[in-house]
Amino acid sequence: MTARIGVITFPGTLDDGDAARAARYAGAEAVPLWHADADLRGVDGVLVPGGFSYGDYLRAGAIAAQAPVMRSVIDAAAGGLPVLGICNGFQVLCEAGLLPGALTRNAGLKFLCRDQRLRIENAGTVWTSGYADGAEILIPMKNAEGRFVATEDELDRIEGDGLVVMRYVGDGHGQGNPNGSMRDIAAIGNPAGNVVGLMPHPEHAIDALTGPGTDGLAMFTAVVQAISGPVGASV
Amino acid sequence: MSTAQQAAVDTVARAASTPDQPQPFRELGLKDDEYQRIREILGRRPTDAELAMYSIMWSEHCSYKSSKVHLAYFGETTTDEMRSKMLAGIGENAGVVDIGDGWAVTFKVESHNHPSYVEPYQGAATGVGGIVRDILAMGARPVAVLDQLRFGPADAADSQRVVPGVVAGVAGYGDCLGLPNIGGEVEFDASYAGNPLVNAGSIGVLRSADMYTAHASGVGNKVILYGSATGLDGIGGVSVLASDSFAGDETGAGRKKLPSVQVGDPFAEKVLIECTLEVFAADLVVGIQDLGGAGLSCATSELASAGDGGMLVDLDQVPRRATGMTPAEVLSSESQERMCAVVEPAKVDAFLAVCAKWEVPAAVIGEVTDSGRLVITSGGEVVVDVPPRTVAHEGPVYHRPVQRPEAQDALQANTSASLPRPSVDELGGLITTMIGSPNLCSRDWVTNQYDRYVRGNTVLAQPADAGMLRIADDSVRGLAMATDSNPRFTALDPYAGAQLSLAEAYRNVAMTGAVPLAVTDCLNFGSPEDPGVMWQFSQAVRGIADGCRQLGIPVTGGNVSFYNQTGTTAILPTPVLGVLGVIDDVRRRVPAGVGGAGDVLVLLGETRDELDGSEWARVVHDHLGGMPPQVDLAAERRLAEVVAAAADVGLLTAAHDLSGGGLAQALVEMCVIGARGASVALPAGLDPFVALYSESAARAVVTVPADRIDELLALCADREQPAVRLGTVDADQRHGVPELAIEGVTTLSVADLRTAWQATLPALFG
Amino acid sequence: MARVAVNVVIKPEILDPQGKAILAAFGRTGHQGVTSVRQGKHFELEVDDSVSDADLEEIAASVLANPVIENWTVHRLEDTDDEAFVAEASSTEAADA
Amino acid sequence: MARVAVNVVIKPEILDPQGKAILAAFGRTGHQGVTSVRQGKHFELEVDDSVSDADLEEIAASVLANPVIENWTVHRLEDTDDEAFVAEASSTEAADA
Ligand SMILES: Nc1ncnc2c1ncn2[C@@H]1O[C@H](COP(=O)(O)OP(=O)(O)O)[C@@H](O)[C@H]1O
Ligand SMILES: [Mg+2]
Repeated sequence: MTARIGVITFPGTLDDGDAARAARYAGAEAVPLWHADADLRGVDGVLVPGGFSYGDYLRAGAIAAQAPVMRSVIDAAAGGLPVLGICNGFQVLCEAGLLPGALTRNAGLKFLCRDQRLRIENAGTVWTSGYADGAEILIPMKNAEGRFVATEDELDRIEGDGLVVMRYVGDGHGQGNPNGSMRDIAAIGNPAGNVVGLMPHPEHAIDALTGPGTDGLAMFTAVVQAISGPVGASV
Repeated sequence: MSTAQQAAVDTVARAASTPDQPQPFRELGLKDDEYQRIREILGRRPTDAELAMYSIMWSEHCSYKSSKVHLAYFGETTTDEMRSKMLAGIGENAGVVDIGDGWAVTFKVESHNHPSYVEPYQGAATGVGGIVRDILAMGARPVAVLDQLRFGPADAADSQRVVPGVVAGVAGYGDCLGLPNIGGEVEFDASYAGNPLVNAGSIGVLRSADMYTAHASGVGNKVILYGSATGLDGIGGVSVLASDSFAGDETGAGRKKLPSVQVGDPFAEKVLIECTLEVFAADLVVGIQDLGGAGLSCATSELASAGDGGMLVDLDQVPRRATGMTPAEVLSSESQERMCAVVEPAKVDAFLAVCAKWEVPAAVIGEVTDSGRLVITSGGEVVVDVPPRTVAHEGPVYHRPVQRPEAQDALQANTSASLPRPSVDELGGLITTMIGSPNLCSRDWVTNQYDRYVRGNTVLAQPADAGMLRIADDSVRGLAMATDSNPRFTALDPYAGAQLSLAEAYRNVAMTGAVPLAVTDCLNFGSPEDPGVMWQFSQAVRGIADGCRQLGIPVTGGNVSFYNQTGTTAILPTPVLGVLGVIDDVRRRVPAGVGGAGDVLVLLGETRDELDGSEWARVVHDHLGGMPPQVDLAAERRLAEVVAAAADVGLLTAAHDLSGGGLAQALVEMCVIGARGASVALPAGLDPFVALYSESAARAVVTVPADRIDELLALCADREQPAVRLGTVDADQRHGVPELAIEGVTTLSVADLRTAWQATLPALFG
Repeated sequence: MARVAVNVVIKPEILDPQGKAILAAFGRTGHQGVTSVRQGKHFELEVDDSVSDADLEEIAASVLANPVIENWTVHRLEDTDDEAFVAEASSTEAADA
Repeated sequence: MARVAVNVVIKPEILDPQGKAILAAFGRTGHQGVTSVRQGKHFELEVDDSVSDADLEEIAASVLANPVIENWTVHRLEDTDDEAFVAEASSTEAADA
């Protein structure tokens, strides 16, 4: 069975084509989902892609979080559907209450596009099971509001529950924590491990022709394997 | 609307019956004879609305009245062979070229200089928005943006306001639109202090059969205005019509101070793009025009005059976000993110349904007629009744005086020969100083604010000689584009300087392995009323046109920006040249960073003692004088062909052209980008300083795997391409770190070079 | 019809880089007397009479602010309220600048 | 020491894309009674007693607002002012949400 991965488009979504391409590279069928339509079309997993939904004018992801399709995603996520929010998608998942914390203006106050080194902190989620704990990967990041914040108590709880999925690492020019994210957090998940949000863009690191490498592809193959069973995926 | 306002609307009937009513045409920028011509065309005085339309459309910006007679030379020098790949050329919203396999590319660069000084963020943002709509109006999906920025001295106080604002504006709009930024320029020079240049470019891709043009054909077809609502923004000068005696009420007087700044809404433009591409795909459109500088005045008159010649428009149908707007204001509003489409009646509902899906406001505002007149009503009365061609295409044409400035001889005589040159011992320090200077340092403080990955087709972007895109997911065909201008060389000799700018963009495209195909330009100059500026302009146009003919690539479009001056001091003449290239297989692209360990570095081209107008003269001596480097377009062509041929057979692991800062700059950049060291010996028989800092054109450094060096040298010999071995990319690190070692001159650590190169702009701008 | 102002500010324990940058700018431009700056958002709504105070609170909490990181106040403006400002510059001098 | 609020809003004749997008969102989420939204900036400053009203006006015009496209108001806050806002959520219920 070919895995069917839904890719949501809100007005202002930008990386939906890229997310769909990554799903295809991983052997899945990419199924377009429209913000105004609550029907998830029976997909096996959902990608909430990057971009500037509704211009991010109020707060990044805030208006999109109220869309009909998100009502369905919230319900399905509770039932275990794999959901990955990338960049703006991460912001949408936080605004929708699927993930704790919030994403705020970068400490440098600028949009920042660069290739970013990350460490896998939790390879136990459905989206990161293709990596080893502690593995380092290089994928692009590009955002203006990527600074993960939460209250100290909340952060302690997030850490205690093992919800930190990736952290920013590296030192020297252009590496390390890019935006003042608290505790260097780049990605978090829910306790069940089916919902993950991350600021950098694994879908832009699936082909060395158009990205800094192929380190991001494993996120998509992992979920395809989880859906199709261990031998199901064929690229 | 109050009765007082209604009474104030100036109708055609009223104009006919009040022929002697004084009109503020001078305040609107029209000359006495231009106003007389309008009266002759109409056989009466114009209404307020007509006066507004003519004054905007006959402005320098819209009518090209000072440049037209010179730009005609582009047409005269374009041969049929050059034209063979051109699907649309000068006169359309943007040029379109056929790139094979049924694909076409449209590309253009435009200026948004003056608004960006007043409000840097919004000026730059709306500049990006405007050029992207031009590309969209050709039927293309916009796929990339580029930006060419010129500012006053980097350390000037006002640069703290202008530079971060402009860069954030380009970023804010382009990033939110989801278009990768794949290239551009940043330059600092005192001449731009009160008049920064913000040029923005965009590229679009389409199937060649799907091209659209701006024309209103098919009597009875509907005219639909869609996108953002129309407001009072950007109507600057026209508000004079609403003032004092002319509109006769107090609200009018209050509006005199309307700022001519617009706020961009990139989200609205993003949905406008998707909506427009969807109506194209469903074949719902006959003709289309974006709304840019002159708003509805431009869109209606251009659509009508390029079609069946007549159009009827009802301004009451125009969606608005301000109350009490006069017809003149509605017609001249520069509200952003709007488009105008001509649609067959049977397809109107389908068109509006697509707009509704994207939540884009849309309204049928009129229809195509065969009356030969553009008739516009408001409140049921006719406020405009004109032959549309007289508005859109038959504006005034000036033959402005052209005079080589008297100071030109003295400028050229003041060569760099008398400037003290560094000793060999000083060259190591000079390299570090030069790479950290504002005009040679890394641009990543700027380019890191731009998304270069979105859409997933970016094959090359900063730092690269040219940006490169795969044209579609399922294709390996690609396009490349670079833009360049050398204002200093252009000041020394406008004809040669413009050609050197063209040659640099051409060379940059060629370095990536792409084949240069077509050209666009954005000509930024001072006041056309200054005969010296007009001389620079006419020389530059001739240089570009003659140069394009020699290179065999046509100019497909462009933009002219005059009046770039502070007080009476003009900017350096700044012709920005954009060259588009194609590559059959993007997997054979050539990057700029040095290739693998052990690869051989080769210098291609001839180095002469050419330092007038160079970066060295600027950085070390703050000097500008003499003659620019020799132009040799045959040599440029040969170099491009050699690189393309070598890339084609996979010989090259890197290529980087030599331009500002010469060989020294190129070697540093190649090592830093490639994160490797190199051991180099400067060519024998050349003074080391000249070898490192001359800016002779038609040169490049390439790297080749050691086992294929003979192949490359043979290829060069075949084509009589001068080539000399410079050295090798280091396999072992001498002192445990990568180093750039220049024999007999200096050894510098690549990490230190990187720091010196990258620290400058962050230190200045945070 | 009523006019309503909603001010939203980031919670005090969370870093406000914009406020920090402005404070630094004040330092550079010689405005020494400013000792703290926080930047938030200011909304001006027009609502019809069907909208109750409870509705406004709900609108602020569910749309205009993110309760995870922000605090807010809701404030109905009198027509004559001198804090009302939408249309007027604070001084003519400024409006002409 | 005094606390000062500065509200900056885009001039009424100039497009406010943010307000536009929020108003549209209200329409979709069933908040029908809202008829207009403008989004601006809200600054809260602490200034020492050397800072006069004229200084505040100058600060607002030169740093906090761009007079070309924005209007603003400056407003000194009493310590007990019930518009004070930084530290307190408007209601505990909301703060917990
Ligand atoms: N304003 C800009 N916007 C986007 N890219 C830019 C800008 N300025 C410079 N770049 C990019 O930075 C790199 C270095 O620029 P530059 O040194 O001017 O290149 P070159 O000398 O080859 O013309 C190139 O990839 C160029 O396209
Ligand atoms: Mg180059």
